[in-house]
Amino acid sequence: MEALVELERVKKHFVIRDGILGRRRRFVHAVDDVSLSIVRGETFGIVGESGSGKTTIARIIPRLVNVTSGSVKFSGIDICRASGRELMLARRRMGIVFQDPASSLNPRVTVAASIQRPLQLAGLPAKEARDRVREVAELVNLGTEVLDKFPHELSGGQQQRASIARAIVLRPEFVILDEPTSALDVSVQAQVLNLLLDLQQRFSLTYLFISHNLPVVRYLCDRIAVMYLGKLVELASTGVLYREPLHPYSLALLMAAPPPDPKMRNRRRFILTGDPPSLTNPPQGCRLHPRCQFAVERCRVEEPELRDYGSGHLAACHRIGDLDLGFAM
Amino acid sequence: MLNYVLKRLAVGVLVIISASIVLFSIMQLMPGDPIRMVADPRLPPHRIEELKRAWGLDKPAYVQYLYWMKNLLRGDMGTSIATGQPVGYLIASRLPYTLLLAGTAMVVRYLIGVPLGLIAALRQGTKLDRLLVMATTMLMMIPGYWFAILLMMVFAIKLRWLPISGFQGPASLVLPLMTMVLPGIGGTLRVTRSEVLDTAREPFVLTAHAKGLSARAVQVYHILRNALIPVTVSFFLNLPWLISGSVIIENVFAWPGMGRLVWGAIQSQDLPVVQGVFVMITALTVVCNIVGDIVAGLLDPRIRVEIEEARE
Amino acid sequence: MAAKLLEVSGLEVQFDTSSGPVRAVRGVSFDIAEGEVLALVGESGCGKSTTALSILRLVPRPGEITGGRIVFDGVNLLDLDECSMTQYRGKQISMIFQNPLVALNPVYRSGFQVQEAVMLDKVPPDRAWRAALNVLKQVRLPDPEDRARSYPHELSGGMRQRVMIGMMISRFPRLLIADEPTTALDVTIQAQILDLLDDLRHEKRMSLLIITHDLGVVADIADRVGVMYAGALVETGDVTEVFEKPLHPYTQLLLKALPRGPKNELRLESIPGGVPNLSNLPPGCPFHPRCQRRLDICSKVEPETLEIHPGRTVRCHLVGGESFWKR
Amino acid sequence: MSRKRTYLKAAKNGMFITGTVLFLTVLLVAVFADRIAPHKYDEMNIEKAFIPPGRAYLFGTDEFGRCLFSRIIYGSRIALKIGLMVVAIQISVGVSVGLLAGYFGGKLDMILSFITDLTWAMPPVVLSLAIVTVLGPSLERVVVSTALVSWPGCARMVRSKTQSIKNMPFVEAARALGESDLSIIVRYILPNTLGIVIVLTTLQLPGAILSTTGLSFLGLGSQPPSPDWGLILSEGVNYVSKAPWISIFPGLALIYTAVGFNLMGEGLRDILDPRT
Amino acid sequence: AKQDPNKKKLVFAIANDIETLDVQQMYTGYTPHTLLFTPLISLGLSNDNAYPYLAESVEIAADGMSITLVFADDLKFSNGKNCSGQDVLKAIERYRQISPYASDWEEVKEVKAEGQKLTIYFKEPTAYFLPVLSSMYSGIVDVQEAEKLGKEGFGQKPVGIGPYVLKQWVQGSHLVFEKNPYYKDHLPFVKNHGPWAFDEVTVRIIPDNFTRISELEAGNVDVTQVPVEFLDRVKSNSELKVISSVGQGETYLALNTEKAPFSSRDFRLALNYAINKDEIKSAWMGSVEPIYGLVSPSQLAYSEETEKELRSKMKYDLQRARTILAELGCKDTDGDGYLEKDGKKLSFTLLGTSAQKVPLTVIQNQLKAVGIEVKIQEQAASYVRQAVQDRNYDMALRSWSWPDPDIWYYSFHSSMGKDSIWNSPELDKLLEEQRKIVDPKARAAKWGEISRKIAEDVPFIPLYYSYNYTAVRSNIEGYQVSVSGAIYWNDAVKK
Ligand SMILES: Nc1ncnc2c1ncn2[C@@H]1O[C@H](COP(=O)(O)OP(=O)(O)OP(=O)(O)O)[C@@H](O)[C@H]1O
Ligand SMILES: Nc1ncnc2c1ncn2[C@@H]1O[C@H](COP(=O)(O)OP(=O)(O)OP(=O)(O)O)[C@@H](O)[C@H]1O
Ligand SMILES: [Mg+2]
Ligand SMILES: [Mg+2]
Repeated sequence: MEALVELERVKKHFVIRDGILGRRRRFVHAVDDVSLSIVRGETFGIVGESGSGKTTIARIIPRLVNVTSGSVKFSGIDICRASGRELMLARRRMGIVFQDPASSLNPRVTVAASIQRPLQLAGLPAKEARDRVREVAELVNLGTEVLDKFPHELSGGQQQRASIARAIVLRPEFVILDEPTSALDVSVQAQVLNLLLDLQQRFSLTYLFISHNLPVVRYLCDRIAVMYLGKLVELASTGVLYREPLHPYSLALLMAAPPPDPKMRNRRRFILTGDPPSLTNPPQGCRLHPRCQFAVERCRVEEPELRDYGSGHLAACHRIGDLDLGFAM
Repeated sequence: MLNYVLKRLAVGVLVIISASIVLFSIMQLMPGDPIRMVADPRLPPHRIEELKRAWGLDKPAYVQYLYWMKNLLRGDMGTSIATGQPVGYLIASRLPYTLLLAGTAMVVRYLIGVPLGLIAALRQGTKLDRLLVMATTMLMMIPGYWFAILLMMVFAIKLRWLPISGFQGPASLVLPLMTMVLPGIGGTLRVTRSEVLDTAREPFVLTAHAKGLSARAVQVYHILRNALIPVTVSFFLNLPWLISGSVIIENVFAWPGMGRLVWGAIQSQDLPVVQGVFVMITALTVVCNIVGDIVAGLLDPRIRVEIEEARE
Repeated sequence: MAAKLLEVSGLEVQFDTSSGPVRAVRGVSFDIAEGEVLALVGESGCGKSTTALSILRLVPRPGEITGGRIVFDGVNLLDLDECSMTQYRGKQISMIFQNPLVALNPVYRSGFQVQEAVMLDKVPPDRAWRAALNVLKQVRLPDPEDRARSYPHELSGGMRQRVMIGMMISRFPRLLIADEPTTALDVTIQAQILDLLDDLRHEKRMSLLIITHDLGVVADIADRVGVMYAGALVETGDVTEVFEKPLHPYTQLLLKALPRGPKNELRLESIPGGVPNLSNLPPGCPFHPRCQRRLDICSKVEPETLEIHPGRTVRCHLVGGESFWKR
Repeated sequence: MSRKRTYLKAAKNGMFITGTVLFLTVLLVAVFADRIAPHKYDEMNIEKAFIPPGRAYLFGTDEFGRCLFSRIIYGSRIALKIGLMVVAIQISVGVSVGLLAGYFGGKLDMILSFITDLTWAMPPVVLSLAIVTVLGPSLERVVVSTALVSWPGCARMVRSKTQSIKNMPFVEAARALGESDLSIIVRYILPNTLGIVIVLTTLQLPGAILSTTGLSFLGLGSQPPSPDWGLILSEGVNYVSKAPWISIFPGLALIYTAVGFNLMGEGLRDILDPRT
Repeated sequence: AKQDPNKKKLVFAIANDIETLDVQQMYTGYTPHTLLFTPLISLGLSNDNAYPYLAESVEIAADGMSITLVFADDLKFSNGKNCSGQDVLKAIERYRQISPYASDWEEVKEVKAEGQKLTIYFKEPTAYFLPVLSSMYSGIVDVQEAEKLGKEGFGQKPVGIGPYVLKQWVQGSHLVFEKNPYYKDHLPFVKNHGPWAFDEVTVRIIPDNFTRISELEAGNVDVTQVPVEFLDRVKSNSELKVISSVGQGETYLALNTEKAPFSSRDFRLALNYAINKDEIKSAWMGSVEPIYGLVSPSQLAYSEETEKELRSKMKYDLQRARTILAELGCKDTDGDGYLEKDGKKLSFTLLGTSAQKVPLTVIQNQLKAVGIEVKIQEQAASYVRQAVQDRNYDMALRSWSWPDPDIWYYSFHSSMGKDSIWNSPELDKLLEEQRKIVDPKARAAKWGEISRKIAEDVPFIPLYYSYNYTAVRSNIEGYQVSVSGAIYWNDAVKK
């Protein structure tokens, strides 16, 4: 198995400046010491609550933001130290699709122009570029009549397909999908998910799929990383994670989304109490402890480390072993 | 909060100093010199040189500026070259009139403009709304001098209800006030109207209705209360503007305000006076801005948090 | 079965926009019994919120209720004048909204916003404040004393939603409408809120009309469900029945479009095309362009609502008539 | 919002239509001034001074016996020129400052914002009086000085708009594609601030015309025998009791044009507002 | 019967804000200064001789080498303090130290005070000195008080000798004066030598013409200057009386003689013939009078003959202008209506102040008729002066006013450096000579010579002198007016 993307001890701290002349600084530990690797050909999922640092990871890989520390490698290239040209070439091998389809495309140019722009930047002749655009549009099921429209004249599903088209028009190996379906209706979401699967098969793409919709992640991903307040708390292959989650937070996530089946209504529940604390001032020890019903004194003081519990199943919790969180899902 | 204000004031002082440097440089670029501006042709060249030396105008510009600054810090704004009177005294004797006129004008403008804006917003789309907007737009666009003369002819000369010019008690205030207020109403009306309309579209208004408040209560406690925040802030942002913007009106109504003072001073290149007034108005702007921010903070807790956080 | 608390029949709502009238709600009929939870599901823009707002007669301009009846406890709300309608809002029927950040007035303390509601029942301020604190405790707001003195923006999303719920149940309404109460919240918080709503409903014996596009939420909390498509209610029925044996092709497809396991186990059924534009509906059944089983008639005549048995209706040419029984 | 809807809204917006009609008439008059005006604007005839409006001279004549109607017709060219020039400068400075400050943030933003605040805090009238007095009176200088003191509003608005746009996914996507900063500003951000810029332009135009008129009034603007409305007005006020028409007609022309632009701007704002 | 209190009040309105009230520091004086300070002597109602004013008697030595002033024994400052000849001398010394116009006294060798007698000795006979003594700038200040209050303080609370003292000064608005009980003057042609008949005099500052005239018509102002545009209106009002007077001085068109084509006398002559001064007069509603020489009628040393002679020689002659221009080789080669000389279009800037809009525009139009393009640039007067000094101009309108033509000395004499717009040894000589001629007739003749010399070289073009109009309410009677417009209010009463 070849790792396409490797994050090693990546930290990203945002500085919030305020006060006169930005004298006072506060830090947001958006990503705090995260290591993971994405294997070529797989779909790697990241789930976690809002603000847990998922998008930040997505932005770190193409270096849309610089890391504070740690290293990021993309197919062997050290992204953090890459020169402008290297970085550009590396970026051309990636594609990005964002959550909000309505604002993912430049509202002032036609869909065709948006999709064509990467080709233009890569220096493709105009005619060839136009052909490629038509080709890609077909791939993502966008009719040619749609191409000459402006983004706001499109439905959400069409917009999202257009931004997928733009992301894959340079035939990247790796596509980052930051909640690509969460703004879409269920019926359209299915279209997009199917499209993503098709594309992956045809072009043997590697996906980084970010979402907080557990069923979708489960459906699409091979491996899943669970994040909480900037920390990676658990990492496992999908089947393993669903069968035997190790971290209480993973369990809470899995249980939180009610399954679309009235018969499951009286299933066992596991509900986290309280709200996620502030990122500028995260709790000491295990970051989950104020909300975790299993927390003991140790959780309050000592920060748990991420440990391997066999066959690449990583988790960071002091109480693994004491507890049996295994539920059949 | 106090800390925040102090810091804002510090930046304000920086703004004031920079502004005075900008103006000083502009005035330095003027051809000729203040002595020639005011003197007869009877003044022979050697005498002009002597006078320039006496006023320190022969020194390099930066020396003149530093000298001016030094005196300013001592509370001395210098002496007017054209009139031989202390600048501080000149400004002090004009400022009350200007503040009286501009301040009252602002208050009256908002007292009229805000309710009208509210009416227009509540009656959005009706004839009344359109009439109000159109009429105030027209008022906004009337050239100032014209308007002043028109009002004077009607109310002072034909009807003899009001004094023509000068300051002889509250009645004298009416005409200059009208000239200043009427064109401004349009702006206030629009700000209020659009703020009220915007607020009325906010989801929390729906919440207020849903919890059973009467229509009037929603209008007053939820729409007006929130819409008035930006309106109030605009009051403070507009205030200094009004103070500097009334040369024509002061001329027509022989109003002893700062506009005329500074206009005359610019014409005669009376640098100390121009600088003095300029610094005065800039300072007033800075202060008004800060006051506006503080008031906004008092009215809107979301802003207050930023202010308070900035303080730690 | 308990008495009907709310009966909506033939509700029509229209928005007069610059690009012509939009029929946002078209002949919607449903009812809610005392203590019952009805869920309305459907995709974005299909008229769920508009239906809910109609019940409170709060459809925003340029919208207008153009037909139908909304009978609450025997009174047709559409016949009331604005003043008497205010008596119903908050007291009999109240409503919570999707995004609690914007649904609370940012300039008032959260406690005051609850207190303000309580005071409408002629309760003096201090007692109202205590009542408000009490309510906030009931909605499980941590530190209610403290939180009541906070401004909305100082609270987290979940807390705000709880304040909102508190405000709306403070006058013990008999019907609570919840318009996507959890969409803006994180899943872990969503679970807390759903739990809370469920508890409240049992404690207070409220009826609940919950609006959502999440079938999971429906399955979790509703007794009965109504599925909306393009302004019309295409199917209603008992939750289990609808989920197990959906009659309308749209409902069927919707259920199949949900991912329920890993990709290699089953492929999602996707519904081709998108939701139609309400100002420009296709003739006949609005779903027919996306329906794989459409008949000729589907593109010509809009189907009538058919009652299969009490509490179970469907609006499709495939159901009822000859074609249904032939299958 | 589709284009068609925008047109529809425009067609239904009374303010916009009225404003446009007023503006178009001014534009037409300006373009065809030589055909419409019965006389040259500087044609003097001292024996015919102070003829009141009537059949021979529609708007009467001034102190030099010049045809006021012709002068006002020709003056429309100047009014439009003033307005467009002021706004062009003001908008280009404002937009550039706003874009740079908003996009790059950090130190550059701090410096640019300080300059903006500084310009904002200085009394505009005093400043442009001083500038024009320094440079000597001329229309161009009045225009430039008015523009130079009035850009901060635009800069602030564009800055905040830029700040909100630069975090939009489509800009992020553009960066991921390797677009340069300049290209992002020009291709992605600038076009999307155009809406407010257009509205701002039409709303500021009348103000620009009026404030230059104010300076003309103080003797700092166009030089005789220019048919600048501000100049005619300021000359005319000397004769306000003897020949009031000299100052009334340019005043009316000014109001007409200013109201036209204003209504157009307000209308545009409504039309481009997605909420209505 | 009680008297109407209004009858005991007089209200002036002036257009300009006033500066310091210390006449020795001011650059320009206005009505308030005349109330507070009385000139030492008067030039009389027809500007013909030196009469006593503040001084009890005035005597000019036959050789013109000295002037002797005698003051009354009971001369008192407005604060009641006695004023001796020594005090007057002190005031003069202060003037020579701090006044911008101290150079007026440059030709004075010595000033001696002896009791109430003051004698001024000159280095040479000094004909031009009388206007200095007769102007309000020569008002006497209490030097002791001035030293006590300081420069600025004294400017606000002056102590001098005038019919009134300052009671209240509202900056930018108005000044109120009350009677000076100690006041006494010695004008020979008035009956009342004390303060005037008004208990209170107010001077209001009303910059806008329309407003000022409206206040006058409404009866709130008794006396004010009338701009010519309002003359018809004021004249038709039976409650008002208009006094017209002749301005002392003239407006002329300065030409940059150091620059082609103005360096050519013929070109300048052509310009002279192209300008129709009568048209300026009619365009300006008759408020100005064409002038061809250097001395205007209300000035000392005016001569009618010289003026007549020059008029016939220099009068407007379009044909002649065209001929000269043609001879100079100016021709419209490209058919744009303007002439070219040596391939260069004749296009010039014309500087002037905004108050001179009418003559500027008329000249522009007249020169257009001969094919010369003129671009008007309105500037403040001092800029015009500076531009002319720096020779950074083509044409400029300049004007000045002073009772004596000696003011030209400052424009011509070579010792004035760059201020001298035109000079030659002969002209220098003539100018120096006229200063020493005490006999009015002889001096007028000398000025005729100077005027003719200028008309020959045409270094500039004299244009006009203006009329000044002052409106006084008709119910005020008894005042006397000099040709130059000075009003003596000593005997005035309000009916
Ligand atoms: N440019 C920035 N400046 C300051 N803070 C930032 C910035 N970008 C992100 N953050 C902060 O970093 C934290 C992580 O943000 P991120 O967007 O990665 O979360 P997320 O998991 O993607 O959340 P969501 O599900 O809401 O998209 C958040 O608290 C956010 O406020
Ligand atoms: N203020 C309005 N003006 C014009 N049309 C409106 C307005 N509000 C709603 N509509 C129209 O009514 C239709 C129904 O809107 P509604 O908000 O009820 O849908 P919904 O089902 O609640 O959607 P969502 O899930 O997005 O909340 C929409 O398609 C919209 O076009
Ligand atoms: Mg995110
Ligand atoms: Mg909704």
